[in-house]
Amino acid sequence: MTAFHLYMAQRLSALVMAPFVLVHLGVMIYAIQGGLTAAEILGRTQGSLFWFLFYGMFVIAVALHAALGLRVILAEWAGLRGGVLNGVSTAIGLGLLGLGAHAVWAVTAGGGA
Amino acid sequence: MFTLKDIDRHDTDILILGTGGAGLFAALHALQTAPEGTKVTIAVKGLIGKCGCTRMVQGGYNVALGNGDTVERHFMDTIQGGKWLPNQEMAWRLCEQAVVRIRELENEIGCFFDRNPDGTLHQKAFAGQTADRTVHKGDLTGIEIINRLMEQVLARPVEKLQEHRAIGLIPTRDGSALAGVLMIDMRTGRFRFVRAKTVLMATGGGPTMYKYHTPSGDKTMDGLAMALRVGLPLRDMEMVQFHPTGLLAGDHTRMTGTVLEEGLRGAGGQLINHAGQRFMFDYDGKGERATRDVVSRGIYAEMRKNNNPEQEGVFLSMAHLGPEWVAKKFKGMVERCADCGFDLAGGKVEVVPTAHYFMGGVVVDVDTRTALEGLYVAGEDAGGAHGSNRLGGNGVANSTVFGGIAGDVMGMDIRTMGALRDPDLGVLEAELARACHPLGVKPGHVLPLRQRLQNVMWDEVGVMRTEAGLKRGLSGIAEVSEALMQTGVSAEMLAFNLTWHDWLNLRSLCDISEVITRAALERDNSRGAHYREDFPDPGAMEDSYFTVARANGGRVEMHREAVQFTRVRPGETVLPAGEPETLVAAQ
Amino acid sequence: MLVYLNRNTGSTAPERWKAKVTQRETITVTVQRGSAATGQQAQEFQVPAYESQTVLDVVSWIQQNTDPTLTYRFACRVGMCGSCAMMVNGVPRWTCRTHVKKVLKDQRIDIAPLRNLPVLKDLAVDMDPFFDKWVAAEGRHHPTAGREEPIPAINPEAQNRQVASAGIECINCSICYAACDTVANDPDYLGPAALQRAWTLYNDAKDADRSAILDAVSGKGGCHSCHSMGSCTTYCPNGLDPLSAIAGLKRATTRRFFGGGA
Amino acid sequence: MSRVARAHPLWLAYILHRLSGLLLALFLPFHFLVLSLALHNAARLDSFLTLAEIPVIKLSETALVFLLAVHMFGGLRLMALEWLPWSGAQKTWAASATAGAFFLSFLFLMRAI
Ligand SMILES: Cc1cc2nc3c(=O)[nH]c(=O)nc-3n(C[C@H](O)[C@H](O)[C@H](O)COP(=O)(O)OP(=O)(O)OC[C@H]3O[C@@H](n4cnc5c(N)ncnc54)[C@H](O)[C@@H]3O)c2cc1C
Ligand code: HEM
Ligand code: SF4
Ligand code: F3S
Ligand code: FES
Repeated sequence: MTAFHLYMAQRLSALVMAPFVLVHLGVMIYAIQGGLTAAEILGRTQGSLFWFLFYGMFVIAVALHAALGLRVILAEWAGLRGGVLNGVSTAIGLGLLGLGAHAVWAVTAGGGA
Repeated sequence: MFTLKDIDRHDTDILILGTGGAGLFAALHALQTAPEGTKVTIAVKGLIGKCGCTRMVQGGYNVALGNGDTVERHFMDTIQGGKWLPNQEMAWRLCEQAVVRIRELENEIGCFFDRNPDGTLHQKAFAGQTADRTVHKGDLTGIEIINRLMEQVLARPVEKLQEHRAIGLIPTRDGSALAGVLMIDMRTGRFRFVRAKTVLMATGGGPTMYKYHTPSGDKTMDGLAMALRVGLPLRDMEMVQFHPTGLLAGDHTRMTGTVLEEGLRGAGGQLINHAGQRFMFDYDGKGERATRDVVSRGIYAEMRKNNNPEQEGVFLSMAHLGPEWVAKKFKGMVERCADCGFDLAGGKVEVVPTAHYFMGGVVVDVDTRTALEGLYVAGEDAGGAHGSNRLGGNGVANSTVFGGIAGDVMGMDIRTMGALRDPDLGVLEAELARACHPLGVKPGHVLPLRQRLQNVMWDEVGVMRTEAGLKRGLSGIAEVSEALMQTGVSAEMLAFNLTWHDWLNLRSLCDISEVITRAALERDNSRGAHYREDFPDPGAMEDSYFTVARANGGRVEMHREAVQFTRVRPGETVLPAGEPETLVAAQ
Repeated sequence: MLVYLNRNTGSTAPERWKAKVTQRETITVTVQRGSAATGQQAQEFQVPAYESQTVLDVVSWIQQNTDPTLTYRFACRVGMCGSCAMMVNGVPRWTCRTHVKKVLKDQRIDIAPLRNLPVLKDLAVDMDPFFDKWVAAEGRHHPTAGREEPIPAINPEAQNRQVASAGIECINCSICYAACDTVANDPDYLGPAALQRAWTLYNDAKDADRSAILDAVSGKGGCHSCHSMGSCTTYCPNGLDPLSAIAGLKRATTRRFFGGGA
Repeated sequence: MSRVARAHPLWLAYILHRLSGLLLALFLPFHFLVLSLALHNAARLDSFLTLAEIPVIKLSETALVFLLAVHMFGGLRLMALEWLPWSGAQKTWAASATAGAFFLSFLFLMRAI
C-alpha cells in the first residue's frame, strides 16, 4: 500500500459517493417537506434490496473515505506517524464500517413488510 | 587569540573552491575522470549554486555551431575583441571546447536553450561579434545553466562544505606545491584546514571594489588575493570591464550598480545627458549601439561635464519605443525596475557605467595548471583567455570550458600524486593571524571604509585613467588599507558574523585594488577596457605586451611580457581567404 | 578620435541621497533574532527611510550601522539567486526585490526567517532539506544523449515543451516551500518546488526516465500529499505555478494507474 | 512569532474542505447510531426525529447538509483540478463550488420551512 494507493482509494471512494450523496440529499429534501417520521423512513427502505445495496455501498465508501481523510488530518495536525497512524486510522475505518453496517441493517433489513 | 590548535583538520582528495560554472563543472568532470573512490569536496562561500555570477548571466553563451560560423571565426573575434592581448592557446581552447561544452550542457546536464521555430538552437549576436553565435535561455541564461549543474552535483556523492570561506592557500614547507586551504566555517566561526592533493580555485574574481558594480555580493577577489600572497603571478590586472548601464539609485541601496541589459540599447534605447540631449553619436558612429567600452567612456565623459548635483548619471530612455512594446519585450527588466520604484517602459531610468567583469587573473597554462603544483585555476579567477576585453557571452563559456578541463586534469593528475602534503605551519599561522587581526582591534564601522575604497577606485582607477589619478589612487587605497587595520570587529560572537566577513572582503579588495592600480600605471597605452587619457593610443599591435604582477616580500612588483602570437599575427587571420568580414545582417 | 573633457574638480556624489536621511522619518523594524538552539526573540530597530529602498537594504542597514552581529543572506541583489527570502509581515518574499513601500504598514515592518526550514541564525536558514527533497523528487535530467552527439531539434511550440518551459525559471528561493502548510505539517512532504521540477522533467522530451520520476513522486510525502491549497502559486515571486504542476503529476500517476503508461 | 498570512481564495477553499470533512466525519458515527435505533425501537427514533422540528436542531441539520454539500463540491472541484487537463480557472472553480453549496443548503432550508 503506497501513498499513491491511499490517494487513489480516497479519490475513488469519493467519486462513488458523489451520486449517493446527491440522491441522499434529494430524498431528505423530499422527505422533510412533510416532516420526517420513522415510519415514513422505514416504510420506504425496509425490505428493499435497492436501498440495501444503495446504503450498503454508501457506507463502505464513506468508511473508507472518512478513515483515509482522518488519517491525513491525524498525520498533519496531530503528528501521528507510522504504526500508530495506521492502527488508529484502521480502527476508525472499521468502527465506521461496523456502525454503518448496523445502521443499514436497521433501516433496510427485516422489518414489518 | 586563536592558535594552530584551534584549527579543525579535514582531508580530501580533490578540493574545489566556488560553485559557479567553473566549480560545478570541475566537480562533475573530476568525478568522471578520477579513479574510483576519490573523494571530491566542494567548499563555497555561499550555498551551492546560489552564489557567484554564473547564475546572473543574462545574455548568453558564445559558441560557433555552424551556419557559416566556425571556431576560427569565434577565435578571431575573441582575439580582436581582446585587442591582441589574449593568450592565443587559451582563446583557441575556449572557442573549440565551447562546442563540446554546449552539447554537454544540453544533452547530459539537461539545460534547455531557446529554439528557433524549426527546433534548432536560437543564436544571436552580441556587440563585437561577426556571427549570430550566442546561445541563450531568454535573458535568464545563467539560472538555467547553474540550476541544472547544481542539481546534477547535489545528486552525486560530493562532500559539501557550504558557507565555508577560503582565506589562505597553504603551500608545503619548500613552497613547491600546495598542501591545502585554510577556511572559516562561517556558520560556526571556526577555522578549518582542508588538505587535498589537488585544489581548483574558481572563486570568480569580481571587481566589487568600485562604487558601481554588477557582481554578486559574495565575490570580493578573495581568490586573487590568496594567489597574490602565495606568490603566484597575476596577469592583465588593469583590465576591468565596465558595463555601460548600471542602475543608479543611491548608495543606500544594493540595487545600485545592477545591470540594465545590453539589449535595451540594441533595441533602440537612448542615452540622454543632463542637458536632455542624446550624446552617444558625438563619440561613435554606432551611437548607443557601440561596444561596451566605448559607451561606458561616453557616459563617463558626459557625467564629468555635468555640474548639476541633482543628477549624477545619465538617463536611459525607452519610452519613444512605446511603453507597451517595451514592457512586453523586456518584461524581466521592466519588472525589476518597477520593484525598485522606476518606470523603465514609460519613463527614464538613471544609469552609470558599472564594474562588471575582471579580465585579469592568475597565470595558468591551457590545462588550468599554475606554477604551484596541486593548484589549478579556472573561470574568472584565471587570466589570459580574454586579454584586454571580454566579449559578451565569452564569460560563461570560459568558466564552463575551463572548469570542465580543470576537473578532467585534476582527475588524471591525482593518479600520480602520492600522499597528502604537509603544510608550512609558518604560513598557516600567518594566515590565521591575518584573519584574526580585526578581532584584536577596537571595533568600528567597516562600511564607510568600503565606500571610501569604492569612491577612490571609481574616481581614480575607473573608466578613464591618468598617471596622476592612478597615483592618487594608490595613496587613497593605502589610506583605506591602513584605516582598515585600525578597525576591529567584536570577537564576542563569531558564528555567522557577517561583519567579520565584510572586514575580510575589504581586506581582499584593498590588496587587489593596489594591484589593479599598479598594473594600470604599468600599461602606458589604451587597450580594450583600459583607457589612459594620457596615453590614448593603443600602441603597435606587433609589440603587444601584457602586464604581470607578483608579490615579493610584501611589495607588488610589475613587469611586462610580450604576447606570443602562436596562432595568428596582428593584421592576419586564421579565416580562409575570401570569408566575409561579418555574417551578421546590419541592423 | 574621441575628445573627453577634463575632470571638473570636486564633483563628488550628489547630496540628494544623503539629504533624504535627515529629512525623512524612520521605519520601525522588528527582526526575529537567534535560532531554535539558542532561543528566538524579536528585536526592534529604527531605520532611516529612503526613496529607493528594499527590505534587503533595511536588513543590511541594521547590520552595517546598528548591530554588526545580525545575520542574513543575499548574493545577486536582483532576484536571480533566491538567497534572500524572508518572512516579511508574515508573507514569504524575496527581499532584494521587495520595495519597502509595498510592505510598510504604519511605518512598521516585521521581518523573520523563512518558515519551514531550520533557522541557523537570525534570518539565515538551513536550505539543505529543501535541496535534499529536490534530489529526492528525481529533480535532475536523465540523459538520452552524450556530449559527442548533436543537440536534438525540439519544437518550442510543442505542447509538452510549453508545459516544461512553464516551470523552468524557478530560482529555488524556497518561498513556495515556506508558504505551504502541508510542508509545515508533514516533514516528509517534498514540497512545491521539487515537485514542479519533477513535472518539468516529466514533460521534457530529452529526459530518459519518466517512470523513475513518477515513482519518486508517488511515495511517502510525494505529490499526492498536496492539498492544492495554492499558497505556492500565490506567493511565487516569479509567477510560477507549482499548484498546476503538482496537479499534472497527480494526473500522470493516475493515468499510469489505469494503464495509460508513463 | 509573527503570524503567517495566507488568506487567499484557494487556501480558504482548502481549509473549508478540511473542516467540513472533519466535522462530517465526527458527525457520522452519531448519524449511524441514530439510524441503528430503528432496529429496536422505532418510537425512540421517532421522538428523536421530532426534535428536528426545534429550530436549533433544524439549523444544525441544515448546517450538516451545508457541510456535506460544501465538502462534496469542494471534493469534486479538487478531482476536476487534479484529473482534468489544467484549465487555469482555479479561483472560479473554488467560488462556484461554494456558491453551489450555498444554493443547495438554501434550497433545503426553504423547503424545510
Ligand atoms: C550581471 C552579470 C551578467 C553577466 N552576463 C554574462 C553573459 O550574458 N554572458 C557571459 O558570458 N558572461 C556573463 N557574465 C560574466 C559571467 O557571469 C562570468 O564570466 C562567469 O560566470 C564566471 O564564472 P566563475 O565560475 O568563474 O565564477 P562565479 O560564477 O562568480 O562563481 C564564483 C564562486 O566562488 C565562490 N567564492 C568566492 N570567494 C570565495 C571564497 N573566498 N571561498 C570560497 N568560495 C568563494 C562564490 O561564492 C561563487 O560560488 C555576467 C556577469 C554578471 C555579474
Ligand atoms: C461525495 C462526497 C464526497 C466527496 C466528493 C469527497 C471528496 C474528498 C476529497 C477529494 C478529499 C481529499 C482532500 C485533500 O486531499 O485535500 C476529501 C477529504 C476528506 N473527506 Fe471527503 N468527500 C465526500 C464525502 C465525504 C464524507 C461524507 C465525509 C465524512 C463523513 C468526508 C470526509 C472527509 C475527510 C475527513 C477528509 C480529509 C480532509 C483533508 O484531508 O483535508 N468526505 N474528500
Ligand atoms: S517555484 Fe517560485 S517560489 Fe518556489 S522556489 Fe521556485 S521561484 Fe521560488
Ligand atoms: S501550497 Fe502546498 S499543498 Fe500543494 S498547492 Fe502548493 S504545494
Ligand atoms: S539576493 Fe538573489 S534573489 Fe535576492
